[in-house]
Amino acid sequence: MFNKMLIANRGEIAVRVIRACRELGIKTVAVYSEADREGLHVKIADGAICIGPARSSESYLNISSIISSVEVVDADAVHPGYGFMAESAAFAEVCEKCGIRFIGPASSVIRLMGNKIQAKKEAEKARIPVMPWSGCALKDEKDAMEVSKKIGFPLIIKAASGGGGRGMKLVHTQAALGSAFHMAAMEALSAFGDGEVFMERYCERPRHIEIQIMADEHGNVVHLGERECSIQRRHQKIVEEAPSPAVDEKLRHRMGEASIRLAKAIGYTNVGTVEFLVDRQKNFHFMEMNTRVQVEHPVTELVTGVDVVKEQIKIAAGGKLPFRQGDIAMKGHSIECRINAEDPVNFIPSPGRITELRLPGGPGVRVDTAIYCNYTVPSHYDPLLAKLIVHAPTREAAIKKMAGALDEFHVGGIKTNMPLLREIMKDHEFIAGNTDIEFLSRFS
Amino acid sequence: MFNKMLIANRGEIAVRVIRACRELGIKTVAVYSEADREGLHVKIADGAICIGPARSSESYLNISSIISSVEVVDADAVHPGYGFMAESAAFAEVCEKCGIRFIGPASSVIRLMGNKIQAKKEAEKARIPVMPWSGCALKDEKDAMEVSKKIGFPLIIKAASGGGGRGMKLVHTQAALGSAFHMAAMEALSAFGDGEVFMERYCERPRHIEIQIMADEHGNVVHLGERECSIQRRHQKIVEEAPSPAVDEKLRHRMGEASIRLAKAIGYTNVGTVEFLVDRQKNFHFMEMNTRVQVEHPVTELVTGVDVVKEQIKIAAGGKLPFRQGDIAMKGHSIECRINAEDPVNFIPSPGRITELRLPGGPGVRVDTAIYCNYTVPSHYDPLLAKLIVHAPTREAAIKKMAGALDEFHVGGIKTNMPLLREIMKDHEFIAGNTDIEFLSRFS
Amino acid sequence: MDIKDIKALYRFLKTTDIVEFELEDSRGKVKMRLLQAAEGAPETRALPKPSEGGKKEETREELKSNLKTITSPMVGTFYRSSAPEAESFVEAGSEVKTGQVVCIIEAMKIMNEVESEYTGRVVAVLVENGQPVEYGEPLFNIEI
Amino acid sequence: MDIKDIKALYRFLKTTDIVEFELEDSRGKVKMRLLQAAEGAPETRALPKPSEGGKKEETREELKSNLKTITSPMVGTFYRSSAPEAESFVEAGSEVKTGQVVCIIEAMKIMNEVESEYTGRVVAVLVENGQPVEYGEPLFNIEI
Repeated sequence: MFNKMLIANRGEIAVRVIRACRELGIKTVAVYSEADREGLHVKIADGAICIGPARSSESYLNISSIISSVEVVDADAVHPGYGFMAESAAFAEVCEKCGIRFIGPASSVIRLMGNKIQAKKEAEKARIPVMPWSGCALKDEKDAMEVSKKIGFPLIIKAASGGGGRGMKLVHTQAALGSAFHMAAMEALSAFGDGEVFMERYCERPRHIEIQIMADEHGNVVHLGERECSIQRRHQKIVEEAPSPAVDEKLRHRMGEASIRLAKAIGYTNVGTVEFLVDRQKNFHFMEMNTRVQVEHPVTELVTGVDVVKEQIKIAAGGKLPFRQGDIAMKGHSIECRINAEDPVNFIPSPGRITELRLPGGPGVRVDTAIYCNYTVPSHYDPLLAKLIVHAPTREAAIKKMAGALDEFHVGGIKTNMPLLREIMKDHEFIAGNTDIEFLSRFS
Repeated sequence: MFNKMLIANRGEIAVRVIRACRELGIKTVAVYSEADREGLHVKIADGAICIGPARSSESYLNISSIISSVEVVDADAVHPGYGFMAESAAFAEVCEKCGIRFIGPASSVIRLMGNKIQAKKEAEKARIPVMPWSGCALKDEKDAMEVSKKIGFPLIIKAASGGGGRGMKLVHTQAALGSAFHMAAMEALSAFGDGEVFMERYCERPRHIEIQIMADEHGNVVHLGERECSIQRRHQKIVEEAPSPAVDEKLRHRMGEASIRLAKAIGYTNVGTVEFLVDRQKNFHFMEMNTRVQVEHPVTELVTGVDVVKEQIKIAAGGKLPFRQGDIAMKGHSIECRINAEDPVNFIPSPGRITELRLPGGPGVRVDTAIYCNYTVPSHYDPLLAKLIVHAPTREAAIKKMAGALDEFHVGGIKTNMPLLREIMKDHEFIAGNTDIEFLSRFS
Repeated sequence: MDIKDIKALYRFLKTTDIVEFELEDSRGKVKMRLLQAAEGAPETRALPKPSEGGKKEETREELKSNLKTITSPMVGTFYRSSAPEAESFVEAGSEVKTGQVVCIIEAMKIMNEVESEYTGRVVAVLVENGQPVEYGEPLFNIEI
Repeated sequence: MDIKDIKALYRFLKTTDIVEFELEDSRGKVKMRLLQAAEGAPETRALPKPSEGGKKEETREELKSNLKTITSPMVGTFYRSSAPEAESFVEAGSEVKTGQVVCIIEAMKIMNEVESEYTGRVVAVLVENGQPVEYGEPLFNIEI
């Protein structure tokens, strides 16, 4: 096992990783920007090091600063959390070269899955359904026109180096295709430094359902069932649950097997998530693979009883998975709400000082957070304040528990999206399990 | 099911009951003394009513005030929590007469088990081992002398109406017996209004192990396994766990069966706890029965997955137990620490304003509390601030998780016993599971 | 006079409508001008706040020292007269004497007479007949 | 009444809506008029504290306006000279000029020269040779 871990992240995920390390007997060093001096991760880690000013590009995204910190504090491993460095093949590669264990898959695998064209090709090779698509990057507008005839409308143009929904263009008619292609390519170039785009058939009102996989370095790959993540705003998930109300044992098995096939085909190790779009006929289509721990991993933890982050670290240390597929069962129902510092109506971020705080608790209630009373939420980073996660025997009971926990949760001094989350818990369509990725845009 | 529940308690147990009611769709009304205006139970209940001044005897122990509140708010049930009215046969009886459902067993059963002489007789009738004892109340000093010859020294004199360790006298020699008898009788009279005392053989360095039982009104009685509660200071438990490191499947079965026999023999309904002393040869001896929910019920909830408070309310509403003995299994290990507002060395209570608060969280960590940042802990009531409860696959992992959670738990402005709790988690004897009720007095 | 005294003084001022203040005593002299008088609920108010759930309101009039409040000594139902058809014990404007019965609180089927603690004039009856009251709930304002 | 008292007083006033203030006591007399009252005026507002975990201390001396601090521009290892046997770039007492190299921070095997931002005299070397430093860690005090 590792001796000392540098946690190359901030906020609740840094806290989550520190907790896992502590239970594994690994010493922890937090890194922080000047804006995060009062961060909870700084307070609870065994050590802490300031790595730069508030701007992420000069601190949490500064490879040199982080690698230098690892060397200075003599850590033997680095956990990237999610976001920031978590899917940076460049960072993982530097770690490999410096003999630092990066908690994640090999840099080559991160790079492969980071390119959405390559990822789709790998999925096809592994006999996983994908939406009809261009099969490679679009060469020019003429190429786009040709391919669109084959695919049909509506279709969507995506950046090869994109992800998380950025730089996508939905196209309904051939007339709109030309300018959409050029805009997408331009946006992709400016946002990701890579102008390659591809095209695929647009799946209307699908569910976003993803499979958690775990792969050790001894060839064992297991899936931990699905997470339903359809409730999104601009591709940002805000409510997640496990299991999905749309997935039965048979579909779970098929999606799980497909995910394992992909993981094996690309030599995947560590934890990862295969994201699918599931249409109303319950056909699933590969979307992309996230080569890191997800924000919403707790719902999987609560229904399977597996500590995803601890297992992730154990895998990176060369451990064998302590369970086989047959040992994994989903028990009860879990829901997570992401509580953000933002206006619940117009979604404008609301950083500032938390003057009052009452966290919910009691049976079946878990809070993953890095906030505390009198903490000032900095304006430089994402607005996630806390993940509120509940576990109950049934979906109905879990919704009731979440509604109650949200009512108890009180944050004073800044605005949060809790009013919206409370409304969702009361919504008939949500209660009936009738959600898709357009749920929130229909929501008044 | 009930329509509206009056919660005749305060602090974390009032909050716990409100949460259970909310999930069951029962409206809640909190009661509060003038010192508890800012209590969390007042904030989260659907309604609240002030029942008197700070002194418990004029508020939380004021039967007339509570019954009147039930009538005024038109509640159909009252939950007594633990302490205060929870074991008051008189209160339960008034409820019965007024047609208010008291969440607990019949007043006659509370009265029967409230008398420790009667309780022991019932246990003997149910063929449950008891320590050699006087068999009835001691008539006078001469009677005490006679009985002591039969029982042998050391022995202990206890009040018939006592409980929770108050008014007990340990006697090592015949010479000391006379005055001990008179003192015990006098103390019993002044503390409980009943001078009856009895005598039993003193069990040296036993473990305190208790069995949680649940009995519905249809004759079904199930036990939920044991709790190990040996770590006590002056008979106040501060660390509890389930399962007990001293109990194997066979002993659990025997103690469980004994507890069920007693419950059936006395016509017990609702949740209850049968307390045993277990000696070093693993012989168990009936001590007393608590006819209410226990402070430490969460450890049972976490290992069995049963929501004890919700089931308690469902039983009182006439529901049938939704499980049989064979459905109950203890999974993993759970530990609870009671965090008190007191000096960790001299145990002097430390009420006052909480100026800083950081609660632990993450997987397997549960916090049951009624405190929040800027809350002022009143000086009038017991010093319990929070129950920190963890659940992990093994006892070793649970201890590590608890140690980490205690390290994260930060309360500013008042003193707490957390330094002591942190020491206990590091203690070799504790880690080895070698505890008995004198553990803490040996602890330096 | 140190900063602690000044802070305490300020906290007090913020519970009042004082906007200018001057003090001179053995320890020295202090003078302040405040931008705003306290609104209903100044942040630093030291008096206990009514709970969100409770019905009790701070009676501003208490600040006038000649205005007193009779509060309910118990939880129960408030009655202004001894029987439905009977006359009210007191009305707004009535003169009352210490020890005079002003209302009845019914608790557990028992009618409890509430006596005035003051001699003076009833200026307001704060609860309607037949309404539930909690412990400490203001019932009458009395001008003494 | 010294500058510390006055600062404390001013800090307090900036948490309130007091706009004019006068104090006279055994130590003397002070009078202030503030241009603006604090917004929201939270009495308990705290200035940003240095973290428990970090090493950086508020350098009191910064208050003296002629004392400046050179901080580390990156995480790395602090070296006072270009090679183990070489002389230190600067010592306490050395005169330095803006742009003059004062130390090296090694990060990822690269030696990064740190230049003085000030012209003045080194009054203290705050880190020992070969020690790790974090971003923003004070390295030298310079009197200008």
